[in-house]
Amino acid sequence: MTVTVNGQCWELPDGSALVDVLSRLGTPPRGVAVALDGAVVPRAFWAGTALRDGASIDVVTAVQGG
Amino acid sequence: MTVTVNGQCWELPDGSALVDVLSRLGTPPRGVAVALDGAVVPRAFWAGTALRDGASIDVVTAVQGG
Amino acid sequence: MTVTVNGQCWELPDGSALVDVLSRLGTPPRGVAVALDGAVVPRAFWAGTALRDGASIDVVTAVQGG
Amino acid sequence: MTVTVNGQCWELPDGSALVDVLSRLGTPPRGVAVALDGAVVPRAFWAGTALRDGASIDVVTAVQGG
Amino acid sequence: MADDPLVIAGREFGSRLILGTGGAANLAILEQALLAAQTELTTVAIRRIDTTGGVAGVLDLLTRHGIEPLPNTAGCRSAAEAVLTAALGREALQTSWLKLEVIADDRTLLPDPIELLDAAEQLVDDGFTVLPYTNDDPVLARRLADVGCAAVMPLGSPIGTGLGIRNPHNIEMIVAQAQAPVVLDAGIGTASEAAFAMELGCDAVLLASAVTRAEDPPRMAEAMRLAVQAGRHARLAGRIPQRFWARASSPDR
Amino acid sequence: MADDPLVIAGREFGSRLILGTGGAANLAILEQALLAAQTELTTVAIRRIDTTGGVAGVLDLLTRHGIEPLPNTAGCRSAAEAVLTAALGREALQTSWLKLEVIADDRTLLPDPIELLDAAEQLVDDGFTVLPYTNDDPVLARRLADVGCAAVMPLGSPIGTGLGIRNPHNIEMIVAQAQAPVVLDAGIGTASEAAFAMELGCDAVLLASAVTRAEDPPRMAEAMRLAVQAGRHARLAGRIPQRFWARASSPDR
Amino acid sequence: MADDPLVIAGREFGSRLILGTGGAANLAILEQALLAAQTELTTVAIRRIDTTGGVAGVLDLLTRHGIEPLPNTAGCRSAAEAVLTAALGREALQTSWLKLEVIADDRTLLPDPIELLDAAEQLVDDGFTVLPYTNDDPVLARRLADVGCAAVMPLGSPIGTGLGIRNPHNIEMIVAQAQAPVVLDAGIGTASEAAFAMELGCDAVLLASAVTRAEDPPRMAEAMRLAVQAGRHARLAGRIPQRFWARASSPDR
Amino acid sequence: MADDPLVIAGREFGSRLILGTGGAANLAILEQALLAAQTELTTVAIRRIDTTGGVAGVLDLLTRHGIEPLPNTAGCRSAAEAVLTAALGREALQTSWLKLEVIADDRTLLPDPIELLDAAEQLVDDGFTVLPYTNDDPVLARRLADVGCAAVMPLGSPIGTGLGIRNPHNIEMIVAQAQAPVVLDAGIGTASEAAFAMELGCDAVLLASAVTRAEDPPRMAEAMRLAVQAGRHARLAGRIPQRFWARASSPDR
Repeated sequence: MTVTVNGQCWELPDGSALVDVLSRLGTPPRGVAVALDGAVVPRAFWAGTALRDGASIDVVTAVQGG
Repeated sequence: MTVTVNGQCWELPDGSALVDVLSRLGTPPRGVAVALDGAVVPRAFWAGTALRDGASIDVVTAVQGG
Repeated sequence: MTVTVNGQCWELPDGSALVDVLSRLGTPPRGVAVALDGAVVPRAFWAGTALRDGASIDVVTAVQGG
Repeated sequence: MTVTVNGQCWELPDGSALVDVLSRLGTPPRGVAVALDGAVVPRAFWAGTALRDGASIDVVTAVQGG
Repeated sequence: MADDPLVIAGREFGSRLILGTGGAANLAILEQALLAAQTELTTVAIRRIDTTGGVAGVLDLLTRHGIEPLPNTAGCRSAAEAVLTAALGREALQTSWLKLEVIADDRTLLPDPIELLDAAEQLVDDGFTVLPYTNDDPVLARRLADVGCAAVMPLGSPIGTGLGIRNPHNIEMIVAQAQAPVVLDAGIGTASEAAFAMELGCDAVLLASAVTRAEDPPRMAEAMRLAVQAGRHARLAGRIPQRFWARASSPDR
Repeated sequence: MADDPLVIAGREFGSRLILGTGGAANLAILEQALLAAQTELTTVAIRRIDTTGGVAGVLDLLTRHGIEPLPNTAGCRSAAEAVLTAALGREALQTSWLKLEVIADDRTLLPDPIELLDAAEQLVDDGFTVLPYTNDDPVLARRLADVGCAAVMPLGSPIGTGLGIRNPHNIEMIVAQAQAPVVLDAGIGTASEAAFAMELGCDAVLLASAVTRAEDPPRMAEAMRLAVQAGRHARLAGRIPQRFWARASSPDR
Repeated sequence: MADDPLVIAGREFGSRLILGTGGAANLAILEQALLAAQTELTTVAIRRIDTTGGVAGVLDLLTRHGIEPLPNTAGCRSAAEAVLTAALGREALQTSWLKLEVIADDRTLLPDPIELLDAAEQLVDDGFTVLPYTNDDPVLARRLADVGCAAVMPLGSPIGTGLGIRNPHNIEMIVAQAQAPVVLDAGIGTASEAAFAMELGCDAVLLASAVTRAEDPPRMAEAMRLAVQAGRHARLAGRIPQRFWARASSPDR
Repeated sequence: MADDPLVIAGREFGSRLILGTGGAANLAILEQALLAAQTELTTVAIRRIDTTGGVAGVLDLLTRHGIEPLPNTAGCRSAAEAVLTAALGREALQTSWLKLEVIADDRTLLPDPIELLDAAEQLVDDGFTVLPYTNDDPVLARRLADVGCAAVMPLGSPIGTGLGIRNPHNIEMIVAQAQAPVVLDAGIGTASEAAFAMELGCDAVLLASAVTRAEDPPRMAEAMRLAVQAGRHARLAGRIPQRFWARASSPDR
């Protein structure tokens, strides 16, 4: 299936979960948050959250600013 | 019946119309507007607008200001 | 003899007077003043003021300014 | 004789010296300067400076200011 | 010297000074001030008839001199109050022009941005020519123009303070982004401030207390009339740039 | 509206704007500016005839319009230079009126207080009507009046900078102590600043670059004429006091 | 010298200077600046991880020095955007504290008053400790406090302009009516302006560009630390009143 | 953070704040203020012993804390008076350092430029280290340095007014042309103004009333100490330029 990760298209095997995206991104253990289709998904639910084809995922962290 | 005219209580004979209030006020022919229960009543409708008991009437004009 | 007129050297025949310098300059009839060796010479005295060799003459007028 | 000390008239025995005025004032050992008739007299010369009748003496020190 | 007229909602005005009628000691002084100001448009408040002396007085005065009355919603605290007052003003004066004021409190008399924008939107939809009194926030000014206000009228400082134009930078930003005429409204205390408003690029100046509460209102009205013209011409004439060091105006010796 | 004339050394002037002639691109533009300014007195510099174009030009222009020339000592660095230049100006223009300038350096064109006071004293003794260009020091202004100057002419900011009136407090102190008319001279860049000078209590304004170097000199001259009148009337009209909190100009609802 | 701590939402801070991390050339310079500023709270932005270099860098830096990160919603244009960004920031940093920004346009970076108030209300209801970046409108500041914001953070002038505090009168009105701590946020360019903010009665100062974009950021951070303390003490010390005429500090002679 | 010492006449000072002792309610408060200010040099007046209470008090206090006394000529009206007072101060305090004041009148306490320059020249010739209190005229400041003054001390505004720095442009011109250290003297009312003086490029600040007449003199002294350091660092740190439009401090989203 195809999902959008931070604006880029990714091909994922069917049945992938949110956690698969984050491990592929090499997400650090802290300081990161994820939105799936515009809603925040707490870290505790990453593993249990299955992805649908066309899902939009945003992975963010804190950077210098403001 | 009793109506309120610019905050004061008036006793009016039943069947009074808005125009009766205005004539009693000696309203000048121009520069005046009337609100009945919070809605503006154009001059053309004063005669035809019957008053109910407890009606609230505001009669305003332009004064120095602003 | 040699005199300095507004910073330039002029050769003049001996016995020249201040008025000779001014006529050579084509000085207008008004709006002009003359200093001979740093002192003002009123127009009335131009004719009667003889020049010495080495004299310094300034002829000035009003210009836009200030 | 009569001298003026900081604006006040003092009677002094003839032959008085500047130092006599200062001792009578109980002048502290430091932080003081003296002018006799408008001229500063260094501390070293107080003893040797005789006073004339009518002499004007100013004794000053440092105070809060500025 | 020639100048374009002020144009608001397609209507031309020869004068760029709008005088408010509030605060004058009496109608005679107000009349002299209005004539000295040579204003063509002047604000009036809408009030219950028995709460005021000289009801018809001010209207007759304006009619006599052909000065257009601009009803305001002074004192309204909510969009709803302002909308009703606007409707009454339109009915009473038979004009759809309106100076819209929605005030947040009596101490500052500053506009409430949320209620003001709400009221402006409703009144524009209802066919009013809306001239809103606003603060000097460039964003609110732009949003008021976006909803269709015929002009935006930012303050220089709070009503009646005479503190002049406290934030020229904001006024310059408003002018730079303006989709509608900009009228400096409120805070002006003296003539140089009215001239300054025009130099900043405002299209007109609206003031009341500065004239009506001056010791000599007609003379101050005259001062304001001249100042607005002066500032307008100075803006058009292209002022000299500022320099740190001096530059001589006489030739070298 | 009625106003007293400006009186300097017993002579009355209807206009309180003194225009300098320096900096104009050409005589035609200068002529339009002078007429728009409606000035009655204007400064000219004294220079060697062969060092300038259009010698007689400016004088003829002033004569044609009945504008009084005021010779200056622009560029002089010492009392001695200024005294000689003054004498030449008096002889050339047959007037004892003088704008006295004694400059300390080319970068600031600020007056040298010691040389200026010295020159002023000599020239007053020699019968000149001395109008000194001075800095905004209230002490120097008072001393210039004390030695008999017919007016004092403090700067707002250095010549040609267009920085306006940098220290209104000093100008107010000069006005408060003035024994002679106060003419704000130099630094004005735009109309509101000329109006402000008058509101501070100055009796007149003298400027050149602000008009002659503007993009449209005649229009800026008009702006300055109006601004000086506006500021004068505002001063006389008694402005409203400044307040921290607002004050309504419409009656309560 | 003793002073009360700054208290926001029941939490005490020894430092009244909040430093933003934006604009620093690199983390090493940022680190020196943060230490020189002795700040206890500092803003960070929330961005997609692959759009930025040194993802974890800034957080590690703050953790290492025990400086509390304050996530912001910089760049958000609507309440909806800001609410989502706030939720992401809370999840990422495990803090309910938030610097709320809802910007109207890129040119002014001024807050949109309507969207800002809407977002503030939603986020307060959702349990956030909301510190809104707002304009200097006393009415909007009061409404933000009324909906439960933990502090109000009015600007001195637009972000990054270095124009200082353009309207001290508005800041004074905000302070006079404040129901919550007032943090002067944005516009500060140099130390005296930070001191001035505190003298006006602000409880703290938030700045970034003034330090991070200075030629020597650590030294400017030091300057700001000292200035905020200086201004705070000056406010508490009770300054002398202003006088028109002089008053001697030495006894008469 | 490191900084060069202030150097006047070859002597180094770690503190750039010079505190005047005038105006303190009593010696105990003065002592606390001097210690909080951490000043190394402080002015004292010279007066007849019987015209003052606590003669030796202030000197003992300064000696006890190793603070250098700087005698002044406060109240002198002529060069002659100042020269005699200077000689008495030198004799009394055994120092050739002098704060030279020659005042023109009691209302403004402004220096008389002619008498001041005359006295400065005489005293330099007589071996004094002359620190003249002057107005903010760049020309007079330069002439004072030219005759050999060890520093120039221009005012921000008249003594005791608390009006701050009324003409920053003049101070900037003085600094730009300075041949000697520039000490901002007089007029400071609060901390931000002391910081501003340093940002303008002054080498030090001298003040008395702002501290001694504040409600809490020791706290204000602390504020001034911090403010002078803050302004100095800000000057050295290279502030950001001012911009008309905003510039984001967070990356784009």
